[in-house]
Amino acid sequence: MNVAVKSAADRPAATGAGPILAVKNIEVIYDHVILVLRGVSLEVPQGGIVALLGGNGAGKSTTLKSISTLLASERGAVTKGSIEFRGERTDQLTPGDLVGMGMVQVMEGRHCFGHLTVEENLITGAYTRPIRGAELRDALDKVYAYFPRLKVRRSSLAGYTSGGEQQMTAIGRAMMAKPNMLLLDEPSMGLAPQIVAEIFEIVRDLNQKEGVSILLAEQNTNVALKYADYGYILESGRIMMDGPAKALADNKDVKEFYLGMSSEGRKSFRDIKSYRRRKRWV
Amino acid sequence: MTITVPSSILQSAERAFPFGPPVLELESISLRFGGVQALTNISFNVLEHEVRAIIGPNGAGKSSMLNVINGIYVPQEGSITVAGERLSEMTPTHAAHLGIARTFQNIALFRGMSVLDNIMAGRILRTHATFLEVALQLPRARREETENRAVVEEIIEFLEIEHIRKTPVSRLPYGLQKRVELGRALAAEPKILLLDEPMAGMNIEEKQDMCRFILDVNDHYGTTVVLIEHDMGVVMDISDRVVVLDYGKKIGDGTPDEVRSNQDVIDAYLGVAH
Amino acid sequence: PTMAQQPEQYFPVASMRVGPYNAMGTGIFGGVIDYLNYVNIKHGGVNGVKLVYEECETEYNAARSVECYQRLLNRGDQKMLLWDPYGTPLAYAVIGRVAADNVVLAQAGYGRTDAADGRVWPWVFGATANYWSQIAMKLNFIQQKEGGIDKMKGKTIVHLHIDTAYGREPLPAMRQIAKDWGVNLIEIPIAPPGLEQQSQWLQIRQAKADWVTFWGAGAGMSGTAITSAARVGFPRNKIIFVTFGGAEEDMIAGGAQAKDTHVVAMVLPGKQFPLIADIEKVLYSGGAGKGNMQNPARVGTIYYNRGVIAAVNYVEALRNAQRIHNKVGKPVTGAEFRDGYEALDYTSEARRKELGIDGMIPPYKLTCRNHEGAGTFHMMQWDGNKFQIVSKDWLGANDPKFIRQLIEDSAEKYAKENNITLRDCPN
Amino acid sequence: MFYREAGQFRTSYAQDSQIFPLRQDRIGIAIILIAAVLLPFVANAYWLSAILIPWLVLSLVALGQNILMGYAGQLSLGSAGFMAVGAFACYNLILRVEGIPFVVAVALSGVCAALVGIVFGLPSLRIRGLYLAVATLASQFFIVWALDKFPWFKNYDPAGVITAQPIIMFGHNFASPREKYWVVLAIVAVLALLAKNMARGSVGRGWMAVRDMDVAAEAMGLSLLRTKLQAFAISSFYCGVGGALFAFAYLQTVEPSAFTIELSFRILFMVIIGGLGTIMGSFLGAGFILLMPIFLNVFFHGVFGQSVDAGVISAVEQVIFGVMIITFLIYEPLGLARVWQLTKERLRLWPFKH
Amino acid sequence: MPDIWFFIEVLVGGLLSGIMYSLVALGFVLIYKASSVFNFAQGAMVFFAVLTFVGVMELGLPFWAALPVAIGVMVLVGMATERFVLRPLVSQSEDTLLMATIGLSFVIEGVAQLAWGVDVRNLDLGIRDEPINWVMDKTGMLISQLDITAGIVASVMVASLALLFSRTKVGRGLRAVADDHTAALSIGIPLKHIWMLVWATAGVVALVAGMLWGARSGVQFALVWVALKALPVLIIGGFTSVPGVIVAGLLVGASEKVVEVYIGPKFGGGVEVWFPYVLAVLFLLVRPEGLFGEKIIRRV
Ligand SMILES: Nc1ncnc2c1ncn2[C@@H]1O[C@H](COP(=O)(O)OP(=O)(O)OP(=O)(O)O)[C@@H](O)[C@H]1O
Ligand SMILES: Nc1ncnc2c1ncn2[C@@H]1O[C@H](COP(=O)(O)OP(=O)(O)OP(=O)(O)O)[C@@H](O)[C@H]1O
Ligand SMILES: [Mg+2]
Ligand SMILES: [Mg+2]
Repeated sequence: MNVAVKSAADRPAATGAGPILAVKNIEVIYDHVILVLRGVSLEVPQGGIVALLGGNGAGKSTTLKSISTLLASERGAVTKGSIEFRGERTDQLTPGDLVGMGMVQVMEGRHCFGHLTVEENLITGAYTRPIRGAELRDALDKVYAYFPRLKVRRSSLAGYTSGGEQQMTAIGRAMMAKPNMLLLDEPSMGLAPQIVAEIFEIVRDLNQKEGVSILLAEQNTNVALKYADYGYILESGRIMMDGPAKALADNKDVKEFYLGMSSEGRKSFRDIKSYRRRKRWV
Repeated sequence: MTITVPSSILQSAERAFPFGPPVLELESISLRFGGVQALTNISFNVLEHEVRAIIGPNGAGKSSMLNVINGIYVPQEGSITVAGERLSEMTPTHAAHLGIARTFQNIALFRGMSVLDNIMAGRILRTHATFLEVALQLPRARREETENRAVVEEIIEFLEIEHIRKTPVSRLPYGLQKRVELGRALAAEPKILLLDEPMAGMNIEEKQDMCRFILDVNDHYGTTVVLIEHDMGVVMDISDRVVVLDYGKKIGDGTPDEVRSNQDVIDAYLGVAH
Repeated sequence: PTMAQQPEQYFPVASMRVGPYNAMGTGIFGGVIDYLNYVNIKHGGVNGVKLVYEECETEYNAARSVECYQRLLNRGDQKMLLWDPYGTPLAYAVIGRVAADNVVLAQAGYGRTDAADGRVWPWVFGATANYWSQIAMKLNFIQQKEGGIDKMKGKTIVHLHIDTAYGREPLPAMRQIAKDWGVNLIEIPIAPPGLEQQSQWLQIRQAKADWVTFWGAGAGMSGTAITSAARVGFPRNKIIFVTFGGAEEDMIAGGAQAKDTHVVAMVLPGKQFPLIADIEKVLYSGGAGKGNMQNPARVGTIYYNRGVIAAVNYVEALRNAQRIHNKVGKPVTGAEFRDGYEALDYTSEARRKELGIDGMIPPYKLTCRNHEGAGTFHMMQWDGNKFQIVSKDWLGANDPKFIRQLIEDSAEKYAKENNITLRDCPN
Repeated sequence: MFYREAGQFRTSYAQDSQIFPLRQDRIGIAIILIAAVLLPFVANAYWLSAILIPWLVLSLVALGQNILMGYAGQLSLGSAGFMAVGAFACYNLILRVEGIPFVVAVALSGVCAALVGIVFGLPSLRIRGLYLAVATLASQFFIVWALDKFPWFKNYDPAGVITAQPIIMFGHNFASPREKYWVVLAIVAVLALLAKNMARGSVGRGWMAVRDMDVAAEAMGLSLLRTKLQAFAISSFYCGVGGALFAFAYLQTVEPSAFTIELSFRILFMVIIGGLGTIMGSFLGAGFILLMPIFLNVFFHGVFGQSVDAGVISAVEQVIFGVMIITFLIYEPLGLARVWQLTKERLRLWPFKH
Repeated sequence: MPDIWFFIEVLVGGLLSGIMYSLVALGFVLIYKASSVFNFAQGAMVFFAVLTFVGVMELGLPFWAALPVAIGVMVLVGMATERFVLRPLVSQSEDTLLMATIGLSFVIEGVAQLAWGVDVRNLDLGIRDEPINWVMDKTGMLISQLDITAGIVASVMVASLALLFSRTKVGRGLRAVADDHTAALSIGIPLKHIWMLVWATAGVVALVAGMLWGARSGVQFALVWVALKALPVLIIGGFTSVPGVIVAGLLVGASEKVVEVYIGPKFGGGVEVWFPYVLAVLFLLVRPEGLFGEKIIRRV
């Protein structure tokens, strides 16, 4: 079912210059046999923030990985459809090329370089950029400004830092590459509330000050819809609905299933009795 | 052990098990890693049957706290008392024998095994057949296998992961992995359950399910729960008492409401008052 | 199609062309194959019987050689007559099977020593000389250099050997002789591949050894031995290499330091022998391209010539077998071939000249009881480019009977343990 | 359509945890076994004694290595060493114990190897991964050295290459290749079955838990000490039995230098190529590593015969073997067993693609 | 000569051999540190490299012309390896990559014998390998020019590589790749170039090692086995530590010689075969990551 009334105005493409990223009806298969994405299409407009929502196993990470072409290293493959980044098909490109073109992904589950210090992790983030000395310092300081905690832990091995610290490192590392398109996979995971807020502020900053286009996969629907301007809801490998963030936020099913609000406002976690299944309407 | 969704709970939130005496007491725990002071002089206790939350900013020392409780980290100072037994030093194995089971922040499932095997592995302490018995499939081995399997199947049913029973966990999405890990911990039929951010990376509805699971386990078997969670909604709703850590120090301890109104906590962690 | 009807006799070639012994393998089996082809081309086979061969790669690995043995055992309806794997471990690996399979084990100058007793080992031959004779010959040579056995008292000889059965093979005889002569014998093993011999040579230096009998395998070990000797300043002319690891390749690996090293030869190297010269002419010269050697320059080297002689023995044995069992011009069976091999006889100078190998091998004949034959060698010395013969004549143990006695005692002991009844042989 | 679970309902957990839940698998295995037993009536001596026997034996050893490396995740390179222990134990048992049946001797040899394995497994409690692998070379070299240096093991045989005694059980001498083959087949089949039982039961879960996440395993009350040593013991047992069979049923000689580090390496190759943590893989891997060079050798000498320089041919064989390993890994990094499994998954879906 | 002198002599001899081990071990560390691949083919590379070198010299090129050619060939080998072995296997398990390098070793050995035949060669570097007289007179120590050369070469290579890893951007990239291929990819580190670089360098290191070993043992197949000598050095020094190889090399060399000379004879020799490994185990029991290896991080 598709709720959001689609007037041309809400089409993401309409905003900005035209999509920086266009995913056209892709199908993804892992291990030659496991079909995970069944024809997913989405667009990220120049300078837009697009949220990709959906439950566990919906295929969010897979979508992001197919966009950044990191899928190959997990024995997954895009078997149908196409992905275009800045009008260029990505199927022949390596992740390296894409980073060169300005697309960076923050992977789910941190993936820090355990044997490098936090600061070295950040510096490696700028590997593709020819910056050194003062310039590099500035870049670092900018990250530290966003994440003071990292400044404290800068000299300790990333492998020994706490979960959240690693999450920050991962995001900071991506920022160091000065991307123009950022793929965030659950950036808020494992972060303390006020940091979550900060992260999304950062995201907005990047988006508005530096014009970075952003595609974020997020479980925290609340926040996601607050900051995004367009949203896609993905369930079991299909786009169930999409629309402007506002429209989605007001949609009653979305309210109930993704925002935990029923008609009489937010329920306490303690009082939820029945095991409802979203799938019933999927 | 039989887990089913007990109708009693569906009617009322009355707790089936009133709080008992402290099952777990931590006295002035201090933990250092080289230069890093992860925990400084922390003491708090956990009552039998209660749901105890630990919150605090990133790097505050929450996970380290859990690691101390089940003996993965050995604190430089302080002592742990479990069910009246006072230990200056705890080991993971010993903790397990004392009935402490846990989940991990960065999922620590057995990536090479199926969901079923992972949860079956949780039954290790309930398995006594020697390798010879298993190799030769002697009666005891077979019996244990079927018994364990029965229990595990109930857990699988309870957690609603029947459909992925035979899937290798490495193929599961993050959220489901968390759920499987909970299942593995439950399989040990623990007295005390330690959960490190069990709801990270889940959306509201999944969180709601997870809350249900936790509360049911607690209500139905009186399993004591110690959980770390960053989602204040969840913490405030389902925990009986909350400890707040910041930079390895304890800055608050009390009922959700007390904590919520504690200024230090607001400054250090909550930011905007919830 | 006369060729079609031409009868064939088939020989296995258990070569080692890759791996650490590839230099030896290519040399020896190149020689074998060249001679077989040479006989076909030059004489149209043996009394019209065409010689054919089947090759199999053993990499000098016992397990793989057993597979080769089994594989080559039958070639279509043709049966394998003999097995000549050219490695002591490889010989040991099949020595228990050959009798049952009616296969001659021709361990020419290697393999199990006490198998030289034909009463216990009817199917095993060790022509022209085995390791015990060889060590005895070395000691005999030393003794002559030192000026008599009485001078040997108190002399220190180090037996520097690869740490395998092959390296230890000569020890029983050596210990005996050393005891009798009052020589102070020190045994020092080198673990294969032996690319590092610092400690061994320091020990030798410490022991102030007068002589070193080197019993290694593989150019790497040989080369290292020589350079290490140089590093501790041990005179090379006091080192005596074993036949097996004593070829041009081993000296070359040692580089300039190899000069003056002594090496024992069972078959003399060089192209001066008519046979070798003729083989080169027939198979190589003018780019005939019929030769098996990848590098024709190696024709006439130690290994090559040993290979040729091994094949000469095959062919002579075959010829004998045809004669004895009057199957002239027909293929023979394993049992018939065995008799032929046992009848090998190079005592007639005429015959040696006919074969073009006079002087290349010692005159000898095999008997029912004696499967060794000559038991004599030449001593050579490396002049930096090639070997110079330094022994006047073929040289053996200074008391051959004693060695023979040792061999037969050992063989009889074995026979008793495995209750084998001795074949009675007319002496 | 023929490879379907459909219509096969497992009504009890006992049934579900059967060794081969699928009927097709059960039938398949049965056929294979019967075929294996009847094989000698068609195969000639060469196939039996030079191909099948060593293949089965090395599969068994690979199985042992796989238990340790694939299931328990303890990288080890000592397998040939433990084989040597088995071989020499067997030799000495038969030599010194009057009329001991061969199987008994073999079993006891396995036990000896297991004991040695426990000793050399001790470091694994602290040392991990590649470090452990190299450390286990200590066992490889030490064992072979010891067997070589203490003449008692070789019953003071001067040469040190001993002809293995005949295989005698119940007063019968299993001399012919055919009989040897049956003995080996029986032993290997039984041990493989036991291994399968352990692997899929609580024992195997313990091993894999230690392999995948030892901290979690410990937190569940598993004793790393016991589990790891158990794995070392059992693995060494298999290697030991394999070693005894290798010496008695294949080489027919017993000598330390038959169990060199190269052999250890080859067994490592077998396990990785075959697939870590799979019983099937051990057999497939052993087949590939042992037989492929032989087939290449036969094939090329068959094709080019004596027209091309044999040295070149041998070298080419080596190159091709290497290239095969690489291309193969690229196609399926998880080993031959994985290929097999994927084909099954496809069959299950067949004729549908997903 | 008094025993103490002999002891010192053995010690020195051991240290000198140790340096030769370090040279080989260095190649392993280089590759492991940069991609956490244990390069089984290192020995084969040593053999191939030096064989190529002498082979080219046989074709008539002078020493100083042959050297760059040989280096060039090794660089090609490195590039080919990256293209045909590593790139297709990116972010596969370490076991898989290990196995791939095993395949590689077969290929290299085969190619070496195809290209240059099986003849044994002698390599004369023009560096004398006999005791330097005045040293001997002064100290009674047996030290050859080759020993000294080896020492210098080893220290230079180790020093420069250590710097490369710790100081340079590339070095950081290398370590990142070793930690997590996928993450490295995700931030655009060009695995391609990194691996080419590393394998080429490893090839050159192999060439140097091969030349020194070849000068001593002759250029022939057995050189592939020098790799064995490097293993205990690797684990004592730590797979990830460049300086470690020197220290560990000396340690192994010295101890194994002393043991062989003083304990060996009591057991009929051959002790040095296993002693280094036992020694290594003892070290690892104290420091599971080797003397200088990176800490093995295990966190939950
Ligand atoms: N490497 C893999 N091999 C096989 N199947 C996989 C693999 N990775 C993911 N899958 C499957 O693909 C589906 C989607 O996984 P994905 O990680 O994209 O979900 P997700 O939306 O990111 O979930 P979450 O929010 O929990 O991260 C899941 O059902 C999972 O089982
Ligand atoms: N094994 C270790 N070695 C060194 N430092 C450590 C280790 N474990 C934890 N630390 C440090 O101790 C501090 C607390 O870590 P911990 O994981 O307990 O934080 P946390 O409260 O769980 O944070 P988060 O909410 O992000 O998970 C962190 O600064 C971390 O870097
Ligand atoms: Mg995801
Ligand atoms: Mg934590």
